[in-house]
Amino acid sequence: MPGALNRLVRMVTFPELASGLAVTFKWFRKPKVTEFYPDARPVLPYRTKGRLHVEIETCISCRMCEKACPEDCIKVYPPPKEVFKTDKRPAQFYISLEHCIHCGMCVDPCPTGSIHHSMEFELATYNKDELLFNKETLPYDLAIKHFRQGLLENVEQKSP
Amino acid sequence: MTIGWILLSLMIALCALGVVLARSPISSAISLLIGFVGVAILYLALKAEFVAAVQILVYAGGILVLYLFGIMLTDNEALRLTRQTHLQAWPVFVLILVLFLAVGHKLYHSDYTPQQPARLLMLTDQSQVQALQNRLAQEAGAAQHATNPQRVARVLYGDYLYPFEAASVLLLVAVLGAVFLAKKDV
Amino acid sequence: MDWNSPFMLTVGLPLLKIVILLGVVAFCVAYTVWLERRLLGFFQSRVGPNRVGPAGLIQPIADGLKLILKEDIIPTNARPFLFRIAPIFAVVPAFAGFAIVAFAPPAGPRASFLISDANIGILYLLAITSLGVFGIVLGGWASGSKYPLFGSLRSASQMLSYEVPLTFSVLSVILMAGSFRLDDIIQAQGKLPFLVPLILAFGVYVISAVAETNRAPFDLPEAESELVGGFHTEYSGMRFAFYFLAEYANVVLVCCVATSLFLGGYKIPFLPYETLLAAHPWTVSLIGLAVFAVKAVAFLYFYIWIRATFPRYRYDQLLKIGWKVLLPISLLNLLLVAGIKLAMLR
Amino acid sequence: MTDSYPSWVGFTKLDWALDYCRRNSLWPMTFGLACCAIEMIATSASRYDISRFGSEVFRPSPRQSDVMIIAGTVTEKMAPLVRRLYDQMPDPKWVIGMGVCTVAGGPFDTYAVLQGVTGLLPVDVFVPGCPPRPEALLYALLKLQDKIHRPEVARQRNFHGPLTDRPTKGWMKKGEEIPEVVAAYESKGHTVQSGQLVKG
Repeated sequence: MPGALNRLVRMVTFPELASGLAVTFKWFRKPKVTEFYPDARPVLPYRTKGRLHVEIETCISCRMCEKACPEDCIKVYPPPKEVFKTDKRPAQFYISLEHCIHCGMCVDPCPTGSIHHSMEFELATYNKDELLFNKETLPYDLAIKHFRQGLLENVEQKSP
Repeated sequence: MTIGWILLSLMIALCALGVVLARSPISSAISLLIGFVGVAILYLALKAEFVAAVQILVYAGGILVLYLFGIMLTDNEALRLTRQTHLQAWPVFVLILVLFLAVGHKLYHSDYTPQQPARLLMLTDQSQVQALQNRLAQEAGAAQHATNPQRVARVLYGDYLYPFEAASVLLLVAVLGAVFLAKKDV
Repeated sequence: MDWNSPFMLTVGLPLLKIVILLGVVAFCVAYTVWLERRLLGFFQSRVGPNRVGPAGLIQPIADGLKLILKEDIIPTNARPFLFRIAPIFAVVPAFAGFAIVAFAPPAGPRASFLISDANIGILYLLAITSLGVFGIVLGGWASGSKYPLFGSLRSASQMLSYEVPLTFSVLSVILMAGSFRLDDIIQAQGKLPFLVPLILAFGVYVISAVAETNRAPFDLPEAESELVGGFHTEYSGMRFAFYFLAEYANVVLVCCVATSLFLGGYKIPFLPYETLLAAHPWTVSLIGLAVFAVKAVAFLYFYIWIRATFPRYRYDQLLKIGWKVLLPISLLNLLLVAGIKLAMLR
Repeated sequence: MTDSYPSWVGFTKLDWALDYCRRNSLWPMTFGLACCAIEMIATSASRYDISRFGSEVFRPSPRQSDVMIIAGTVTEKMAPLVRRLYDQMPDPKWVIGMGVCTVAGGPFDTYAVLQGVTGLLPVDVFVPGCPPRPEALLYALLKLQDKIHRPEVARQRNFHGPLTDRPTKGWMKKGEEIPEVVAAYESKGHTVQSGQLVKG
């Protein structure tokens, strides 16, 4: 009999619906989780794989990144042999964001650490051509590199 | 007011014609809808607001939607390809015309006034008629302040209680019959 | 201008009121959309539109203007005439229903806050809102495409099914108040809103009103996962805006009617409005308007809360709830109310 | 003419107001083709919340949408349908190509995948990435809004410059130091001068 009564009360009062409403109301009252992107800078993880940055000054034109790239989006033109003996910087360096899938395979083989990911994600363009970067148009930011190096130092310090 | 009445009646008549003569069933339904609304306005003009509201609620909002259902679920292409004639319409039109003329003639030459309930016409004894007329006059006086739905209720559940109940029983039987017919295995 | 001339009394004043009411209702409907989007955002732990104007207040205007400026496509398979007029069939009943809603106590003999004091008010409302289904059915059929057709068929059968319990729950209110006039019904709730004695009818009303306006969790007609957009799949631009407007106007209407029927309208319980009204007519009227607005917005909040909480029902479940649960409950409630009323008369 | 009015009277063109409405009411199509669609869904969810820009009204029907976000790989088989959906959208309409697949085929250099949708549709904004972050999509949406409001920005070549009419406060500029990093360096006795690490 109490079971039947209980069932009747449940049939009339709909406790399930009430608990559902309570859950949504709880979230209504809680602070929101939204990030205000254009107004506030998003807090990105340390290892965000943003646009590739290349430090042309330290690059030695070894073409390891070009070989590692699964998408063939990197093209390195080493300088002429006579120049290469003294100055190993590439004559031309292309990165095509049209193809880059931000996999990071080019970063690991680089012997000088010249190519690395940045935190830059604002890459949208009106024009497809603007996604091809060369030596002149390839912007890079040393601070980010240092930031990442600092991070690596930290990691090395932590792991014995 | 008369001009308005004539226009409204014309509209209703045209819509009724449209229902019968339209080739596309959906046009028929639309003109039926407009006809229903016109009839409702006519009721409103006669100060029968309750009947007007019920007319819209039941006929336009309920039954006509079911008609539309039927029309939409039928194969429209096949319907459009079927050759349609309105030959049947002519004998029906003649019949309706004859009926209309006969009823009109009878009404025109009778002393029937719409204020009297039908029961009054069935009585033969003059004293009974007088008593009933007195009672009706009293009720009319009382009903002067009553609202329209109340007056309808008084007629429906007073004077015409038995026909009303009989009609509801009939409808119930019809509903049961429809359920019985529609059910695949009883 | 002579406000007492018969022309002004019979034509001018009602026309003025109608124009004002249409403007106000259109404004309210636009900001109902804004409110819904903001509140849904809050329920989902986000913020909702907040960048277009202060707190996103220009958002509905931007949406409306954009929709009006969009290209108006009439599909090849559509029936052009019906396709064009169908949204009008949806919008007109939604707005016409506001004619009998009493928003506030009258501040004077000619300063009442309702357009028509018809003595069949509620019946008129039920009749007019039952016409709204034509806009949906005809629009879906005239589109000449299968998804709108299915959406409109679903919508029509859903609206027909839920009109019955809705009417029965409203009938119990009429029985309690003893009148079809909305103002009488509000007057009858001077001491106690009908929400308390007619809680069952209120429940039935809320559920069937949600279903009548095709809103979640009963938004079967526009179930995106099954039918692309329901009956308005093929509509674009201004005609779609009309459907949008009609849907939200219906929501606002349902809120206003629920406020009048169950929440006591512009009345605060135990506040002697009549004596106060005689002393300060305009102040009391405006307070009544504010009370009405607060109650209506509270009901709207509940409406949106429901939408933010419950998932969509399956179609057979929907019809089962309508015919097998709500209809018996509302009938039982009606019989109960009638019995109590009869016992009180004796 | 402007001198004869008080300063609070603003002058504008009707076009400006209408474009303002258009750009702030970009309803996208519910339309995802591959993995980028997941990021698109994340963009509309609580954390990134595309609704702040008035774009959360994802319309299931092309007739009611303004912008088509091609989110993912367009295969040869799907291409005609994408084009058809685009054709069914009413003018004015825009397209955001999301992910490298829509730019140039992405990692799928095969016979079955369209190598970029530029031949299929006029794309307004490209978003490289595989898939792009939700913020990247939001940035693309803002760029599209810029384009709607000021079409001339689309004609000039700007390499990922800041948005033209939106203040981006708190953004890192080129060569600017990140305070935490500088602090970390300084704690080790180094200094940072104009982006260069100077060992101390």
